[in-house]
Amino acid sequence: MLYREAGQFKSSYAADQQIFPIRQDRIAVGAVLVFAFIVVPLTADQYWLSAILVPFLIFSLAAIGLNLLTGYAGQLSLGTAAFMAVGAFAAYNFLLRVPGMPVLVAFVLAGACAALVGILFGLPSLRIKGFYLAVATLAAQFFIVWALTKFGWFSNYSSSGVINAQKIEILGYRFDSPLSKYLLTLSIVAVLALAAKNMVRGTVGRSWMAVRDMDVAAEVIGFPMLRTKLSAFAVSSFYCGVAGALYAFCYLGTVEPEGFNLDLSFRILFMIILGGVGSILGSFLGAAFIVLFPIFLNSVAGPLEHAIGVKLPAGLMSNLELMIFGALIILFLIVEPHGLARLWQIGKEKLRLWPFPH
Amino acid sequence: MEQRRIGEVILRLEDISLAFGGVKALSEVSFDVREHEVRAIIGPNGAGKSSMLNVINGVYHPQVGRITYRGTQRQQMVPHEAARQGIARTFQNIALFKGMSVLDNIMTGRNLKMKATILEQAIRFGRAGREELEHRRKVEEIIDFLQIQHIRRTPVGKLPYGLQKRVELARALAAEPDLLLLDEPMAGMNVEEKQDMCRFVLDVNEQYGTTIVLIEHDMGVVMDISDRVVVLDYGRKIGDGTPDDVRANKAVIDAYLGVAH
Amino acid sequence: MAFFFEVLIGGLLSGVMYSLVALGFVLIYKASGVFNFAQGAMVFFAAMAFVVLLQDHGVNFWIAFALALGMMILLGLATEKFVLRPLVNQPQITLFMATIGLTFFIEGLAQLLGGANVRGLDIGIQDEPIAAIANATGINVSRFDLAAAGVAAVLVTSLALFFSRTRIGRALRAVADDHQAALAVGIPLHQIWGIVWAVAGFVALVAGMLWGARNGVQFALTFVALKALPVLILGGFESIPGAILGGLIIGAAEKLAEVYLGPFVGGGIEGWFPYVLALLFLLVRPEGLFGEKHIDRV
Amino acid sequence: MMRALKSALAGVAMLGFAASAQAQNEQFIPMAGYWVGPYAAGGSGIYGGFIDYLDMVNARDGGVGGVKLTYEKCETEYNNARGVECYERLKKKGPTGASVFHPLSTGITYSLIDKATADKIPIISMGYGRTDASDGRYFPYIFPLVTNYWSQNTAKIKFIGQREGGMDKLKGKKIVNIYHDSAYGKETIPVLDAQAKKYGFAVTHIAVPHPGNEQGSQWLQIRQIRPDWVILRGWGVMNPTALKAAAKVGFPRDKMIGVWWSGAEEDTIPAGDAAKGYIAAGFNVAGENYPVVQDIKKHVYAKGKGEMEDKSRIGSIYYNRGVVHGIITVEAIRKAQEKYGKKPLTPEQVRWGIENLNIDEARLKALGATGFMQALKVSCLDHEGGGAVKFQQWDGTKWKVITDWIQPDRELVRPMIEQSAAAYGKEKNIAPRDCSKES
Amino acid sequence: MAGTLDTFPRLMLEHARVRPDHPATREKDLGIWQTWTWRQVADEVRALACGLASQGFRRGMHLAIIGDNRPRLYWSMLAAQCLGGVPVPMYQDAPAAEFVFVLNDAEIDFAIVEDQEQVDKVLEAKPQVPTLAHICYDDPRGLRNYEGILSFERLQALGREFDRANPGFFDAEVAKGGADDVSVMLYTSGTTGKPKGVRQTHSAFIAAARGGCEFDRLGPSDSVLSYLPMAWVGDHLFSIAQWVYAGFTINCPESGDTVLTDLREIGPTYYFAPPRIFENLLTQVMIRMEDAAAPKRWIFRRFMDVARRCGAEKLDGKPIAASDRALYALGNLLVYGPLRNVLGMSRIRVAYTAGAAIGPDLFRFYRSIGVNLKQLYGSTETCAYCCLQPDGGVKLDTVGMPAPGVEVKIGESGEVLVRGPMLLKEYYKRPDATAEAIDRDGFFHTGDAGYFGADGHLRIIDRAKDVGALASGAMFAPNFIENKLKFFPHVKEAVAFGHGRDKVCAFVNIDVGSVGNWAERRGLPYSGYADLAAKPEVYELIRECVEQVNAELASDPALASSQVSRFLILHKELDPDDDELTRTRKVRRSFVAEKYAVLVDALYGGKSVQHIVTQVKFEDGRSGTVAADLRIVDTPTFGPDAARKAA
Repeated sequence: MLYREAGQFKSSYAADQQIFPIRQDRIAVGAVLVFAFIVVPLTADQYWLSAILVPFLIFSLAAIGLNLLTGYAGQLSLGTAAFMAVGAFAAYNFLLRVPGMPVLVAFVLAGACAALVGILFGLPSLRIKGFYLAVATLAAQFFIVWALTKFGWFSNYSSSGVINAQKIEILGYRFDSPLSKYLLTLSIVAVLALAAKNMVRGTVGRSWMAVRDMDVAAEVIGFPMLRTKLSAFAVSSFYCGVAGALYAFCYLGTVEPEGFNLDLSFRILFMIILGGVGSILGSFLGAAFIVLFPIFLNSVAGPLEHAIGVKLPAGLMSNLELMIFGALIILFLIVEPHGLARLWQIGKEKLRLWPFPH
Repeated sequence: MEQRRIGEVILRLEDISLAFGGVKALSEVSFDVREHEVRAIIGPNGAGKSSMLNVINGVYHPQVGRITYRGTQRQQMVPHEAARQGIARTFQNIALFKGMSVLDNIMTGRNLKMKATILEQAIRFGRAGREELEHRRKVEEIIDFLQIQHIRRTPVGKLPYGLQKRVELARALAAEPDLLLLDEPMAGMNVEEKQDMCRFVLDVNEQYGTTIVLIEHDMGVVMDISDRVVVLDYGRKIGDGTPDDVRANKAVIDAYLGVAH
Repeated sequence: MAFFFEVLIGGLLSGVMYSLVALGFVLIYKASGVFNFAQGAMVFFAAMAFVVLLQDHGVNFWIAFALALGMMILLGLATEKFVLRPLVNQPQITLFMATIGLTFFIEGLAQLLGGANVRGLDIGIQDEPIAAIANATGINVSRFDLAAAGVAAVLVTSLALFFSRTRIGRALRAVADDHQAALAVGIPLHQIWGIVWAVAGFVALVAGMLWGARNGVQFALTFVALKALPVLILGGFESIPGAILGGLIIGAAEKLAEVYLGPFVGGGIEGWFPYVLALLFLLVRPEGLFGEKHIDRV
Repeated sequence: MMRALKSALAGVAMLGFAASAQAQNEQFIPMAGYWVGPYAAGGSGIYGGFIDYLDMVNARDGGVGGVKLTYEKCETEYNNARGVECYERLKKKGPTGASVFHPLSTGITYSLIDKATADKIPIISMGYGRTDASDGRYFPYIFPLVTNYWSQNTAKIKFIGQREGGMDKLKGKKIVNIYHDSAYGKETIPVLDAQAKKYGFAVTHIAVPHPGNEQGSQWLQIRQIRPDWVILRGWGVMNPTALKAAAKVGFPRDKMIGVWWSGAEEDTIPAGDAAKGYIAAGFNVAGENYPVVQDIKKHVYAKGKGEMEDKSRIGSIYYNRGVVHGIITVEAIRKAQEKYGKKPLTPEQVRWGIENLNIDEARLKALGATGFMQALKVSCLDHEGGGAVKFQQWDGTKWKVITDWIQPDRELVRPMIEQSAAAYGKEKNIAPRDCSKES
Repeated sequence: MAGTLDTFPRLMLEHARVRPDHPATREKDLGIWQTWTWRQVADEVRALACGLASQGFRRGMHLAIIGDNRPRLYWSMLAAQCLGGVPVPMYQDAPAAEFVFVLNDAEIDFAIVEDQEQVDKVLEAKPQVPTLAHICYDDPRGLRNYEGILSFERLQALGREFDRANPGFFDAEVAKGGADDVSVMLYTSGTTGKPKGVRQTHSAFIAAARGGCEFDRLGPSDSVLSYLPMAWVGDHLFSIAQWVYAGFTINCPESGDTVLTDLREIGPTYYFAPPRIFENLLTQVMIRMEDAAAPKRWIFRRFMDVARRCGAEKLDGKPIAASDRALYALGNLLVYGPLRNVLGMSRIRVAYTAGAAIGPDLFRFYRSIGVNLKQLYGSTETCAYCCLQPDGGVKLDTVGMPAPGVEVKIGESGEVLVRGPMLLKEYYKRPDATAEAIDRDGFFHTGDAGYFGADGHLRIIDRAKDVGALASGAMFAPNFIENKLKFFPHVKEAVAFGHGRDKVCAFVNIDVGSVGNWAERRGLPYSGYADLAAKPEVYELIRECVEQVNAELASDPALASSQVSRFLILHKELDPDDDELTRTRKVRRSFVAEKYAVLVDALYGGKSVQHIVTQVKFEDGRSGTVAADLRIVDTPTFGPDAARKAA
C-alpha cells in the first residue's frame, strides 16, 4: 500500500544490487537511522538508554553474529556467549596491557581474538554436522568460561574473577554517560550490521548459504569446505566478540565469566529463531523481542497485583515467561520457521502488492 | 554444422575401481574424453554412471585407478580442486541451494573468479563491489542464454522441476568450465523441456566449445547429441564408441534387453 | 591404588546415572529422529511432580509414582501431538531447536508446580559408603550408586526385551529404520511416537527420582541433561548399549580427570572435560561408538 | 515503537498506582530479587522477610517518621544484565527515587558499583558483594554491611582454632575450601591464603562448577586429601549436594563449616540426614521467638497479609536475614531523618544515614532483635560496621546456635581491604575521601 | 523547433546536439534497463546508416524491419530515413507466407530483423522474393552457422569504416532529405483484401507528432513503453514520430512475457494501448481481487463505488461533494493509488486508447481511479489520429473533437471524412485505391460511420460497410453489440449476426483466464478451453451477461430490436493464425460467418445442439481438426418497459 514502485527502474547493476533497491525501503531505513541517532537521544531517558536500548543493540549484534553462523552458514552453535566472553576479556586485557591502546582498536582486536577462538572451535565442523556440532559447540561454551574463570591472568588476578571495564575514551572524549555509550554502541552496531549485510549478499555470504543448503554441491562448484565453514565461524565469532566487548564496556561495566553462561547463549539462539534465521533484520527483531518481553511481563506484574488486589505467587511471572518463551519458540518453528523477519517480509510483500493478495 | 574441432584427449580414466563397504560400484573402468566432444555415459540403473562422474570431479575417491586430466595424473582430488581446474557439473537429484534466488545460485558459479577478501566484501569497497557488478553481467548473459530471465529473482525452491534443472545448468555454466559433467540433465522432463535442454547442451558445446560428459537415459537423446558413448553395466564397461557402434554392440543390446527405450 | 579404584568405581557408577538420562534421549531419537534436548527438563519435571505429590499432598509413595508416571505419559503424548507432529518432515536441526523451546516450557511448568526451592527426596536408599566394602578394601562404594546401577541395569534389560520381544517394540524398530516404509506397511506412526515419548517419560521419571534423591529436586536437575550429551556423542544417538557404555566412559573419565588432572589446572574441569573428550572422539569416529558409517549419495 | 511501548507501560503502571498517586509522603525502596532459578530459595526468603518487615513497620508505626515505606519487586533471576535493568527501571521510582538498592547478588553488585556511584544511590550488599568496598573512602556509595566475606573467614578460622583448642593448634592442619566457581566463590581465596600463611595450616581450594549439583570428584579429592576441616562456600543447590557428597565419602559433617550462604534450612533439609551435625556461620540467627518476628506475625500475617506462601519459612535463616535487611534499611532512613527531617529522603540523604548508622545493643533491644543480629556502627572509613558471626549447627531439624558473636581478625583483614581498595582507586583513578572531614 | 527541423533525421541530430546526455532509448536487457542517450543514439544511427550505405542501400529504397520492439530496430528506421530510404516495419508474428506479399509488394532489398526466428522466416520467404539481397540480424543467438547474413555489429562496423572513408557522406545524405519525402510505409492490416502500403511523408508524421505533443504538452521528460507492434501506426506515432519530435525516452520491454512487469518498472508518463490491453488489465485486477480476503474485498468494493460515483468527475475537474472528496482521498490512499501503482500507471499523465471501441465501464474504471485515459480516433492513413479527447472534455461515448489543424466532416452516407496535413501521400503502387480513398476535395474517406453530437464530439457507430439492417429494417451495428458483450470480463470475443435476418444471434469466446478462475473458485474441474466452454454452468454465466446486454440495448429505442436472442459458445478460440482475426485482433466477421456457416444456420434454424468439425493450425505449424457438439441457448429479450426496470 505504501510501496509505490512504479517507475523505479534500474539502469545499472550497481543500482540493481544496492542493499535496498526499493526507494521506500531506503526512506524507511533513513528514517530509522534518523530516529535512532537523533530522535532517541533527544527524547529517551536514562532507563531506556542504558537498560533497554544499549543491551538491545548489543544483543542484536551478537544475534547477527550467531545468525551469520547458524542462519546463513547452517552451523548451529550453542556457544555464542562464550565467544562474547572472549571478546569482553580480550578487550579488557588489550586496554590493560598495551599502553595507549585506542578503545576502538581494542574492540576490533577483541573481535579478532574471538574470531581465532571461533576458528579453533569451528574445526570440528568439518567432520561433524547438525546437532553433533551443536553439542560440540557446548564444549566451547563450557571450556571458555572455565578457562576465563580459572586463569587469573585473564582477569588481571582479580580475587573474584570479575573484570572492571576501563573507561572509554576516544579522541579525548569520555564516553561515560548513558547517552554517549548508546551512541557509541549504536554507531558500532550500525556499521557492523551494514558490513554483515554486505557480506551476506556477496560471495562469502553465498558461499555460506551454499554450504548450508547443499554442502556437496557447494564443494563441487568450488567452495572449499574448510575455508567456508571456518570463515563463517571466524566472522560470527568476531561479531560475538565485539558484542561481548560492548557488553562489558558499554553496558554492564563489570563482568564475570559466569555471566556469559549457557543461558545467554540460548537467549541469543532464541533471538534468531524468533527474529528470523538467516536474516539480519531478524536479528534486530528477535533481540528487541527477547529484551523487551520479560521487562514488559515484569513491569506489568507489580501494577497488576496492585490493580487486581490479589498477590500473585512469587515467580509466577518469571515462570510464565519461561513457558511463554518456550511455547513461542515451538510455535514459531511450526508456524513461521523464519520468524518475525519473515512475517515482516510477508507484510511488506502484501503492502507491495496491495490491494492484490498475491 | 561441423564447426567444432574435436581435439586431443583431455581426460583419461584408467582402471578405475570404486567400492562402498563391500559393494563394488565400479570395476576397472577405463575410458577417455576428448576436448570439445560430447561424451555420453549410458547404462541401466545401478550401472555406476553417477559414481563415474563423482570419481571424475572428486566427490568419490576410487580405491584403484588413475585419472589424468590435462596431462596431470592424480589419484584423487577434492571437488573444489576439480572446480578450480575447470570441471563443473550438475547432479542427478537437483542440488541447487534452496534458500537462494536463481540469480544468487548462478552467482555462486562465479565464485572461483572472485578475488575480493571477506573484509573487502564487508565494506564493499573497491574490488568487492566491482566484482559483484562484473560477474553479475556475466551471469546475466548466462541467464539470457538459457532464457530464464523471468525467474531471475525467484527462490529456486519455488520453481518447477524442469526450470530447476536449467538453473543448475546455468550455475555450472557460470563457472565457464572446460569440462562439464551433466548427470541426467533431462531426467523427469517432458518432451518439450527435453528438446529445449538438448538445444542448450548443444549450444553450450558449440558456442563455448565446452567438453561435455553426460549421463542420460533417453537413448534417442544420447544418440542424437553425443559424439561418443560409453556403456556401463554393473560397474563394468561393456561398450565404447560412436552412437552407431554402440547401437550395434551385442553386449549393449543384451544389457538393455527388457529396458524399454 | 585403592583410591584410583575408588575414583574409577565412583566414576563408573555415576556414569550409570548419566546413562539413565541418555537412555531417554536414545529412545526418542531412535524412534523419531528427534534429538530431544528437553529430556533434562523432563527429568526435572518428573522428579518435581513426584516430590510435590509426595510431600505437598501427602500421597503414598507408589501412588505418587503412578500419578507422576501418568503425568509424564501425558506430557509425552502432548509433546508428540503439539510439537512433533506439526514439525514432521522438518530438518532435524529444527526439531532440535523446538526441543530447546520445549525445555524452557517444561522448566517453567515444573517450577510453577513446585516452586524454586531445593526439595529433598528420600527414596529410602542412603547415599553412604557400604561399610563392608569400605572395611574390606578401603574403597568407598556408595550404596545409592550401586542401587542406581541396579535400577539402570533392570531398565536397560527390560527396554531391550521390550524392543526385541514385543510387537510394539518391533514396530518401533521398524519406524526407526525407515519412517516412510513403516508408514507404508501400516504401522501407526503417531501412535508409536506417542508410546516412545511415554516410555521416555517413564525413563525420565526413574532418572528424576534417582537424581532427585541424590541432589535434591531443583531447577539444577535440568543440567544433568548437559552431562548426558557427551555420553550420547560417544555412544551414538541410536544405540542403547552405546548410551550405557558412553555413560560409563564419561563418568569414569571425568572423575579421573577431575581428580588427577584437575588440580594442575585449577579444578572444575568436569564441566567441559566430557565435551572435549567427546569432541576429540568425534574427530576420529564421527559416527560414535556404535553408530553406522554414513555415506552421502549425490 | 519505543515511545508507544513506553506509554503503554506507563499506562499500566498508572493503573496500579492510581490509588496511591496522591500520597507523595513515601519512601521508595526497590526490591530487585529473584524468585525463580537455581538460587530462588535465598531470594524468596530474604525478600520475604525484608518486605514483611517493611509492611510491619508501615502497619505498626505508620512508616518511618510518618513517611510510608513503599517498594516494588523486580525479578533479576540472579542475572547481572537483568539486575542492571531492574536497577535502571527502579532507580527513579517513588517521589525521591530509590532510597537504597539491595542487589542480593555479588555479580549484580559489581555491575552497579560505577552506575550507583554516578547516580548517587547507595548500594547495600549485606554479606556479599565486593569485600574491599568496606573501605568507604574509595566506595562512598557501596556498603557491604554487617560483615564481609573476609571478616567472616577470619572468624571461621578463629572458630576452628577454638575447636582445635587454640590458634596455635592450627599449624599443620589441612583445610579444604570448596567453593562455588564464581565471583562470589572466589572472593575468599586470598584471605584464606593469608591466614594459612599466618597460622601455618595448609589450605586447598577446590572449585565446583556452576551450579554445583555434581560434586562427586571434588569430594573424592577431599577424601584423598583427608582434611581436618572443610569450608563450604556454596550457594543454592551446591550446598545440599555438598552435604550429601560429604556423607557419601564419609566426611564428618561436624567438620564442615559453611559460609552464611550455605547455612540455611533450604540447604540442609533437602540433604536429609546427611546434613546432621553440619556447622554454618551466620550474621543472623534462625528462630521466630524474637519480638521483631512476633511483631511481623502480629501486624502482618494475622491480618491475612504477608509475603511467605509457606508460613513455615518464617523464622528461617533466610527469612530472618531479610528482616535484618529491613531493620538496617529502616534504621538508616530513621538516622537520615534525624538530619534531614521527617520527609521522603533522596538516596544521597539515605546514604548519609547508612554511613552514620549506629545500632547499639540498646537500640537492638528496642527493635526486639537482641541476639537476633549484632550491633553495628558504620563510618566513613568502615562500611562494614560489624564483622562478627555466630556459628550454628544443624541438628537434623533446626539450626542451633553454638557460639556467641565471634569477631573477625581485623588486623589481618583491614590492611588487605585497604590495599585492595587503594589498588581499585588507582585503577579507576578515584581519589580517596578524607574521612576526617565527613560528618 | 526551427523551420529546418523538418525531417526525422534532422530532429534526431538536433536532440543529440541540444540534450546529448538525455536518455533516448532504454531496453530491459541482461537484467537492467540499458540506456542510450540521444548522442549515443545518433552515433548508432550514423554507424548503421553508413553500414547500410556501404552495402548499397540508396535513396528511395525500402528497408524491411521485422521483430519485437528493439532499440536497434527503431534506430534502423531512423538510419533508413537518414539515407532517404523508407523503413517498412512488418508484423513480426506473421508467418513466412504472409511476409512474401509485403516483401514483394515493397520490393524489399534490405531487411533488418530481430533474431533467428525472423531470419528463418525471411529465409523461408526469400526464394519467392527475388529482390531481397541483404538480411541483417540483431540477436546472434543460434545464428553462428548461418551463411550470407550479416550481424548488426558487423553492419555497424562496416558503417564506421565507411564513415571514416567518406566523412561527409552521412551529413550530406541527411541534408538531401526533404519534408515531403516519404518517411515510412506502413501496411494496413487489411480487414478486407490484401494489405496496402500507406506512404506517409516526414511532414505528415511531424505534423501529427507536433499536434499530439502540443495537445498533451509532451516534452523530453516524458517516457513511454514501446511494446505495441512496430508495424502498427500507433506505435510508429508514439515510439518514432513523437519520440523524435519531443525528445522523450522510449523503453523497450525485455520480452513479450514481461510487458506488465516492465510497465510497472518504468512507470511511463504517456501510455498508449488498444482497449484489449486495458480490458485484460481490468480482468486481471478483478480476478486477483476475487482471491483477496473478505475485508480487503470489502474495502475495494466500497471505494470502487466511491470512485464510480465521483472519480471521473474529479479527474475532469468538476465540482464534487466534500464528503466524496474526502472519501476519494482516502480511497486514493488505500485503493486507487496502490492500484495505479501495481498496474504501472502511477506516473501516467496521458493515456490513450484507440483501434476499437472501449467499453464505458472499462473506460470509466480507469478514469475513476485517476488514470487520465482518453480516446482518439484515426487510422494508418491519418497518422494514427484525427480526433482527440481534450483533458477535461472526455466523454465516454465519443472519440473526441477534431485534432488541431484537422478537418472532419460527415459525408452524405454518414461516413466520416477527414482532411489535414497528416493525410497519407498515397497507397504504394495503388493509384486506384488512393483515388478511391481521397476525394477531389482532399478528404480522406475513413470508411467509418459516425456523427457529431451537439457538443462537437464525434461518435463512431461502426464500419460504414458493416452497419446493416435487420429484416425488419431496423439498424444493425454488429460491432456495437459485440463490444457490449466483450465488456464483460468473461467474454473474450463475440461475433454478432443479424444483417438481413429477423433477429440477432451471436458466437461467444469465453475468456479462459477469467472464467477459469471463476470455475476454480466453484470447484469446477475442467481440462481446457473446449471443456470449460461446454460446461452448462459456464453457459449459464454467459447467458446472464447476454441478458444484461439485452437489457441495455432495450433501453435505446434505436437498438432495442438488436437484442441477442440466441447464442452459442465456440469450442475454440478465434485465432489470427486461423485467419479468424486480423493481426490487430479484429474479428473478420464475414470469414467467420463463412467458416462456421453450419453454426450460423443452427442458430437461426432453432436447433439446440450442433455438431461441428473445424480445421485448426497448431503453434508448431501443423494443422488438425477439432470436433465438438455445441449447445445453443436462447436468451430472454426485453420489451421497452421490462428493459427500463432491468436497467
